[in-house]
Amino acid sequence: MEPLWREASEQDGPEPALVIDVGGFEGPLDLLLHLARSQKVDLARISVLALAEQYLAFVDTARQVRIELAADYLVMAAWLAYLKSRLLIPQPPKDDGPSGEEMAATLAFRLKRLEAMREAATSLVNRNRLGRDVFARGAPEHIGGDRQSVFTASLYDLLSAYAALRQRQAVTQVTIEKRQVWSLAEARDILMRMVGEIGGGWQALDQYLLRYMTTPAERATAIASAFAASLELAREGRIEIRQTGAFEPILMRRGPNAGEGEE
Amino acid sequence: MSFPQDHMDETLIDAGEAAVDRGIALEAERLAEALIFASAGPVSERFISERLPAGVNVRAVLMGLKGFYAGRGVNLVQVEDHWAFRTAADLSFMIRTDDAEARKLSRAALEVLAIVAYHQPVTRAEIEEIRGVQTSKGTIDVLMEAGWLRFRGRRRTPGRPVTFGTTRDFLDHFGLETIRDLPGLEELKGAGLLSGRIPPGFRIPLPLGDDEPAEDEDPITFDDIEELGLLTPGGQADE
Amino acid sequence: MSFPQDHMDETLIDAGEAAVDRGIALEAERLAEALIFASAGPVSERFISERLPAGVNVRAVLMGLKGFYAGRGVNLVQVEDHWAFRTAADLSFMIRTDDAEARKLSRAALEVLAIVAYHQPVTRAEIEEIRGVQTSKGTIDVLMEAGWLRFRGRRRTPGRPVTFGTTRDFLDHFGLETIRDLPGLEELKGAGLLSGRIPPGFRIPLPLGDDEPAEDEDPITFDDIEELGLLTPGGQADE
Repeated sequence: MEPLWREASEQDGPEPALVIDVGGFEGPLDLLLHLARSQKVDLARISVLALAEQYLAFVDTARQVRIELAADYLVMAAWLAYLKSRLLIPQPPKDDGPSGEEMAATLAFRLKRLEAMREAATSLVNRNRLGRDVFARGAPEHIGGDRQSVFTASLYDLLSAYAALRQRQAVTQVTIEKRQVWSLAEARDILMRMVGEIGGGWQALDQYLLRYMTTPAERATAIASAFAASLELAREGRIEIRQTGAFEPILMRRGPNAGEGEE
Repeated sequence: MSFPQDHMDETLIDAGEAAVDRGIALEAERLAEALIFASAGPVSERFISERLPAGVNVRAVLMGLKGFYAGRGVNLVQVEDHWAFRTAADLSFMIRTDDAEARKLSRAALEVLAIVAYHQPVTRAEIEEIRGVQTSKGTIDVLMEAGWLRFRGRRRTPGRPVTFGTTRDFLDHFGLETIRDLPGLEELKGAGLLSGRIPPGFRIPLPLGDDEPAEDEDPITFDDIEELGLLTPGGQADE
Repeated sequence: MSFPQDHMDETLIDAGEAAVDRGIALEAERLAEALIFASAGPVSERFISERLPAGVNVRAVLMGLKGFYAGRGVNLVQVEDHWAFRTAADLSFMIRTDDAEARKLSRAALEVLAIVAYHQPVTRAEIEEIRGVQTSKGTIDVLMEAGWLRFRGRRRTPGRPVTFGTTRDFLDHFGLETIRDLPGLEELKGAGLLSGRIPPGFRIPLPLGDDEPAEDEDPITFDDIEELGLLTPGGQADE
């Protein structure tokens, strides 16, 4: 079996570090496939238990020598550890989690599917390819009267032009982007509009606010302003608010004075 | 004008008097031939039919041409409903030049390309589920830039994720008439390997001791796939 | 491919047995045909003869091919000692000699088109604000002529500026079913088109389709077009 990792030739910090040869593996499934192949049996006859143990041993070793593994690898390790326990320990009758067999089948299926896709990729690149094995007319002439557009542009051209433009502008004019702080007035306005939609039923505040909060960065300021605004609106009788316990969602509904003009 | 008459077929024309119609059919064939020959890229059947005399069965003309060129150094090939002339594949090694090297793809890009080709329409999340790893930036990008992948539409599920598919250029490049001609497609489908769900009855023996023989009645085994010719020796995914 | 020296066609080779082997003649023809077809320019007789098996009479092969193509839609023509395929003279009306070849859209035009696609309905002032540069009228005109942009309506703001939108042809050309199939922020990121640090608050708008008139927009009328002097020669302001 090839070495699964190599030692970093240089240590650039005070901590001794090992570097996984990430270039060698395309994620945990790829590593598992590699391990499975090293069992020298086909995937249908593979011992999933042995495979899980091998993988876990790999992760343990990596940790002992303080290799930082990508999260994908650790998630797989946790899943395999669970699979292992399912395979080894008889399940209690009322257990409705997946059985060890089901989990093992899932893993085998994913490995087979990945392997099949790799084989498919191989047969694809080995086909006779245009520009390498077969050739188009080297000196095309132009056909007149083509009703299709006089311009050539692909969706990719369009999208990459747009993405590049927006990115360029985002860097140079960050200030022009939408304001990131909600004013109290803005929050009031939004809440009042929401009250129109709520009707009489209790609704969680957050549910509505989320419609206006598309980025995590805005969330805090939106919640703060909206909360302050909702207290103000409750005092004016435009809405009623309720919370069943600390940290529970804040519920609100239309208040007795909801219909009063706002402007 | 001299034409080899033997490959012409009565079916080229829908109806009419033999002599006149034969003349029309020959003219139609010459026109179609010239139109496709002039273009480096595949030409649509519709484009051709708009330029043929009314009443000519364009499909029959093209099939006739395809047969006529079948044994020659230049072949008429079909890519979906488009047609192109391409040099014959068996002459590859005689024509190949050093600068005519086909685009080299990374292993990751190749895998993504195959997954999209066989599973399309497919979302990015599904590609990642199959590969078991996040798709690095630049992988899909490279394939789209090559003109082989495209945004196909949106899945009608929550979040309406964008789906990817392959392009006609992809088919043209890999010498496929349609996506159904992908190598091993039917076998993979039959083995349940192109669906997100584990096929019913997909079980593997769980020999807790390593040396237990596999059960014979497994519906799908690796051997099956091998037998069906889906696996090339060595199992290498990259070139 | 091997060309056994002992079966050769008399007319194609300088010397050999009398036994006619059409196979060899055909192979030489096929190769010459493919070489000339794939070449960007006329191919010299010498270049071809270097690739044919020793002893094959290249001139005879080429004359044979010339005769074969004489009545077809494509002819093999000789320019001094170079050879090339050309559309038959009587069909050359189909081939354009002017420079009306499909052109690549300019960067500016691509940007404007993309902005309209995503931000529609959008005014010219808004396009300029997003691009950060003035947009020449010519750019929008070019896109309108291409049939990809159209006047959509008029904004209910002072000056009632005209708003732009994309057309059905636009969707067809770019392979979109609806304008809402355009990828969003996450998908552009996922495809590697947006990269690096994306500032908070950065948004990719969800385009408004035709069936969703914007609140602050009036549909455009023929009078508007006349009043604004927007009539294009064909008199078609809409699809």
